[in-house]
Amino acid sequence: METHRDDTASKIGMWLFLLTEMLLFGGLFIVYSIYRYKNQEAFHQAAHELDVVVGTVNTAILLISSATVAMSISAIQLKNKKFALFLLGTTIVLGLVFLVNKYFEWGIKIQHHIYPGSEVMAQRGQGDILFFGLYYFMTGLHALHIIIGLVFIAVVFARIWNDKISHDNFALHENAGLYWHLVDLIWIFLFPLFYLIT
Amino acid sequence: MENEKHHIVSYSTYLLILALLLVLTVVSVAVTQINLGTLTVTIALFIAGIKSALVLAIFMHLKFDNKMYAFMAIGVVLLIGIMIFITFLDYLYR
Amino acid sequence: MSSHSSSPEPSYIEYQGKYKGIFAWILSTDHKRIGMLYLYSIMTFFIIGAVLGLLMKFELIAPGKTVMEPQTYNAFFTLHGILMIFAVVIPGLPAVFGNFLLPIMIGAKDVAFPRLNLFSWYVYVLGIILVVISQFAGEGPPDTGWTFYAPYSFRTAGNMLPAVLGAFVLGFSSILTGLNFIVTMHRMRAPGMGWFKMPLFPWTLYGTAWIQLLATPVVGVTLLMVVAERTLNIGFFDPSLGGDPILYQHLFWIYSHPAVYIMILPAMGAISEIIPTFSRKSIFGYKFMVASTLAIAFVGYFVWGHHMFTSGMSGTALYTFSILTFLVAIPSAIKVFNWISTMHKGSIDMQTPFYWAMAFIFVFMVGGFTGLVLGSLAANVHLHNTHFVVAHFHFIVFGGTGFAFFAAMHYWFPKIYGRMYDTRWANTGLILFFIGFITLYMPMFYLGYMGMPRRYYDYDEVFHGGNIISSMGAWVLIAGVAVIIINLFRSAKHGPKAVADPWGGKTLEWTVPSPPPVENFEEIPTVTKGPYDYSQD
Amino acid sequence: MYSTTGIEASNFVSSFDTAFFSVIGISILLLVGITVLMLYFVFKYNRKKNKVAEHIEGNTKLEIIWTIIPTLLALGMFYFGWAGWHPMKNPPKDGITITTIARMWNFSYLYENGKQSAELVVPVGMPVKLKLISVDVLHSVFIPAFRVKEDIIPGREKIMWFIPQKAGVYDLYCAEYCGLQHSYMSSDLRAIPQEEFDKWYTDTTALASTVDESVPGAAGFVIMKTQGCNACHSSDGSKIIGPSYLGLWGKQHIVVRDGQDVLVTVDSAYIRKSIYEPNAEIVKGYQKGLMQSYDKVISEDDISKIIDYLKTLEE
Ligand code: HEA
Ligand code: HEA
Ligand code: HEC
Ligand code: CUA
Ligand SMILES: [Cu+2]
Repeated sequence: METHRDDTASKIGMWLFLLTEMLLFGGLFIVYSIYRYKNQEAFHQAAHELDVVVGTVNTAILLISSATVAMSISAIQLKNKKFALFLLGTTIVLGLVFLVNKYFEWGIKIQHHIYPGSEVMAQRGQGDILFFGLYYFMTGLHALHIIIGLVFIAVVFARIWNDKISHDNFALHENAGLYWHLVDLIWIFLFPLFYLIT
Repeated sequence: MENEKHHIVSYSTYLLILALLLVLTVVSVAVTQINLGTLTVTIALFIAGIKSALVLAIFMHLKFDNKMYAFMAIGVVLLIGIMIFITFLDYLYR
Repeated sequence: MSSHSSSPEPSYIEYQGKYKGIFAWILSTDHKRIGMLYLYSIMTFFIIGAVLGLLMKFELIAPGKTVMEPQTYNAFFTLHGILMIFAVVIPGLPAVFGNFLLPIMIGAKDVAFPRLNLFSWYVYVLGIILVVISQFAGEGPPDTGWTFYAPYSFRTAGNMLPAVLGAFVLGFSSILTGLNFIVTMHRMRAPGMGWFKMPLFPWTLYGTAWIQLLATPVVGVTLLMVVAERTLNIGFFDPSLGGDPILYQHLFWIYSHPAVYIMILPAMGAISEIIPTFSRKSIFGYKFMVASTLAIAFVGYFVWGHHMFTSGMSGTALYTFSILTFLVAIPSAIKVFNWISTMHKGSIDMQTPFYWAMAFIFVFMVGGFTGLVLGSLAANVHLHNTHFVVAHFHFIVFGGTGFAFFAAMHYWFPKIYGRMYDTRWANTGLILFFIGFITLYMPMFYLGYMGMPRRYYDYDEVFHGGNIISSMGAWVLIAGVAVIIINLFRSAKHGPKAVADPWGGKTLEWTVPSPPPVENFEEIPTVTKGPYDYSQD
Repeated sequence: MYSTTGIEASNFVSSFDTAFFSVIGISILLLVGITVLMLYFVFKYNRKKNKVAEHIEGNTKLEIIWTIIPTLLALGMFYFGWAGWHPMKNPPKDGITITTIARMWNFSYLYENGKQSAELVVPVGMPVKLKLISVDVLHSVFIPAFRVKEDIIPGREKIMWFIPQKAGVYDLYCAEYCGLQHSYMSSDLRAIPQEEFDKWYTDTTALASTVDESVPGAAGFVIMKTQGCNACHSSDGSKIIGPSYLGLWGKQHIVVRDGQDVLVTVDSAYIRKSIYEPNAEIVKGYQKGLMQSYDKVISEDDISKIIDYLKTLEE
């Protein structure tokens, strides 16, 4: 069967997929908003325990990485392969740095026995249990998306390297970018909801 | 089936938006460090709203693409909004 | 429209590709073969689910223990519900007839992403495998009912994880199918086929696809939370850890109410194809049919709370949901009226699919009206979680979607297999089926009204009479199903050859040979007329 | 007992009937009307009689009519449902309050004066408020004859109310699926005249007097029956959900305490702990979280009676 390329179709497809992702997190935002409403004080206090500096740094990292992906698409359109590769490489590095930060952030919390099911948690209020439960679940799911996004971008990187993606055939690149921006978008909301509602 | 025309966004636009986003991040951190009571959350979410609008419009090209995409994205945001609203009808009035 | 009655191209059935034997099917990206894969898998699970239903009816025929232990009964209705909902009626019409017919009906050679389409089927199979594992591995089958209500689903020893993950994976498959269909309809309609020249079945698939896309992720993440809660002790919905079990119900029904419209919309679409064809008449009020489809899809998102009227929501939420529930019935009303009006002044050819469509309209109304009863606050308080609800949803899920599935099966059978079935047997099957169906489920309304709770293994003597009648209905129903399935099965191999357009249908699928060639169309047709244009006849 | 004649069993019966029969009535009319119309069309416009179909595309006026009329009907149906339900949400100030404790798989009722009962005894003509408490999972109080139902949510207190209007014995079911014995989770509701109720209510000796103190363990047996222990524990050695009582006393077996296997001997201290803190030590091979604490429900005194009973089951 002859296959013809339909970039618009794959872009619509990607967008539809992003919509489902939005609803996936949308469900979590419902849970978050209800529990925050029911446990305002506890959420307020618990948020103090998260490190705003790490959060802010991670936000900045994601924003920059988002910009570099976006620019890499312009670069490929302008036939500047090297620059595109450089920008994508930067994105990947930044994404990894984000994950490393996350790893340490979680690590410290877990060292302090702040994780679901721990003794320390059991002694604290129910609001705290919910806050940290949501914290781990939502940032964890987000981190999973970062990992998927990184793999996706790595594939694009390789394909640009091999000239499979070029200025007239960059739908995949664009889609990877869209995915990465969505991950960023979600973080834009997670950040204030967990770190800033002090 | 024609494919849409591609708009090439200049690097400087992206950098400008990035700068704006970073500034907004700093602003939201700064604002929430002062205690404004319940207003804090509202402000933080408002700024997050602006940031996400920027990402959607420029980084994700909604501004330049076929309006259908913007329509879908806004529709979904509204849908989630209505869902949260209806769920709150339960919790607010219990 | 171009029409070739005989084509040199091999049909999709005979086509010899790279692979041989079964691999020619399970590795094929042809939307028609994928549709058939779904058909056979779904029929298998339908039969398994139906046998479970039958066994439950044996248990319920008398109070006390009849044939099984309570644990078995609880596991049975759980598996019955999971299979019937997630593996049969949700994929049902979209995955079988949608896959097979959508591209042909809009004049395309395939769906937008054929490989993704095949992948969806594998995801579906994976989901089923997980559900099957949940039955045999570990601590024994899950026993929570298909709703997995918290906090019982955290307490039970039953093997919840694979079952919940299975439901999650099945949802993922459903999302991918929906995504594929939307893109297909946006990008691949034949030249000249504007949105309002698209037949109604694709339209309903469009509405369905949006629900699949936007509602399924919510239940997905909810099920993930259940998994996290069971494995990691996060207290999302466990009251002893501060969680709120009602919130679980909210999230579950945010998906599962729209899901019931995933089941019924394509069913309505199929009926909307059948009635004009056999009435030789354009569908009455095409645009209103389209609008009501979209209205159901949209309003359907906001009525989920009617499953929770007694759970202790706030009064405000209760009557908001009640009023919205009544409003969502209006578009269904419009559809019924339009179907009936289509028959008015038609030239009605009484063939098997048309009989099925009539039966559908009747049972759908019974199911729909009893839905209204349940939507009424005061009535729901008494009837909630009784067999009245069980009767309502069997009438509308089995009666609605199930009848439409069989209607579609009899309508498109000649197209799919290129052969005709035996009409006499088909009609006999329908009559048995209908009688059995009514005898099986009607008494349940009465039982529920009398106060027999659902998911009851055992019951008081007062409910005995109704249950006997109901159980006997199931036997007649089996006879009907058996006649129908055996007839179709035999005819697929031995029936007389069918022509391209045996019913005089006007939509594009009738312009291609039966069974359709691999590429569907030799050349993509250019559409100039509306989908049900009988004005030339 | 279920009856629709004469005086209605509770104050909610008539509002249910209004809501139910208004919807059912309209529905049956429409159902019959539409079905007959369909059959008539099918008959009248059969291909055999009507060779050529008329070309009709639709009719906007008709569409509007059959959008508006059902909308009005539907809003009417909503109204009756709402009107019947509204009072259920607003319990009156007076009347008696009975704490209803639901657990897997029985109900027990605690009266304001401390009286405990396994059946729900209520006075006719007086508003009865049930304070609903669940100690484990979701349950639901369903009294078909009264047309009332309310789910019981662990971790939350809820109130449901009704006025019994006719003396009699009615069924009370659990209507929210709660596991293995869900269908056996029911109790009797006895509505009795006020005077009779007062007598019953003030008589706190009722339980003890029915027990023959001379039979060893009889009191313990009655307590356990009232508390519904038998839903999970058998006395004949078979495993239901919890271990059987048969041969339990004095036995040595392994329990899991803080994730470690420990060998314990079943003595009074152990039994006491099993009842007050069931999840501290889990008998190996059984599920955690099913049995809930009976702290403050069963007194120390009663526990010793239970132990007396268990002693009778030594092998
Ligand atoms: C195909 C699936 C399907 C469909 C289409 C529907 C359609 C409807 N359902 Fe149903 N429902 C289920 C599947 C479905 N349902 C299932 C599976 C459950 C149980 C889940 C569980 O707990 O396990 C359930 C449960 C359920 C409940 C909860 C019961 C309870 O647990 O207490 C309610 C309550 O409001 C309800 C209402 C409705 C209504 C109002 C409609 C309406 O959309 C119906 C609209 C149709 C008509 C009204 C008929 C046609 C109209 C006319 C001929 C015109 C005249 C109309 C008017 C005057 C308005 N349903
Ligand atoms: C599509 C959906 C669907 C279908 C078709 C059915 C079909 C049937 N169901 Fe249903 N049922 C559900 C969906 C469905 N069910 C759901 C969602 C629940 C809720 C679960 C829960 O509470 O969690 C439920 C619950 C449910 C209960 C309630 C359990 C309880 O609450 O206590 C009962 C009890 O009678 C029941 C019975 C039946 C019966 C007898 C059939 C029968 O009608 C089946 C009829 C068909 C046959 C009998 C055919 C058998 C065919 C053969 C043997 C074929 C021969 C084949 C060849 C020759 C190839 N079901
Ligand atoms: C919902 C079911 C349930 C109910 C009701 C219940 N139990 Fe249990 N019981 C269990 C389970 C499960 C275990 C085993 C796990 C454990 O040790 O906690 C258990 C363990 C026990 C043990 C320890 C048994 C042993 O073998 O060591 C005793 C004693 C006991 N229950 C007494 C009671 C009494 C007395 C009551 C009523 C007042 C009661 N139970 C009600 C489920 C229940
Ligand atoms: Cu308690 Cu069902
Ligand atoms: Cu519903």
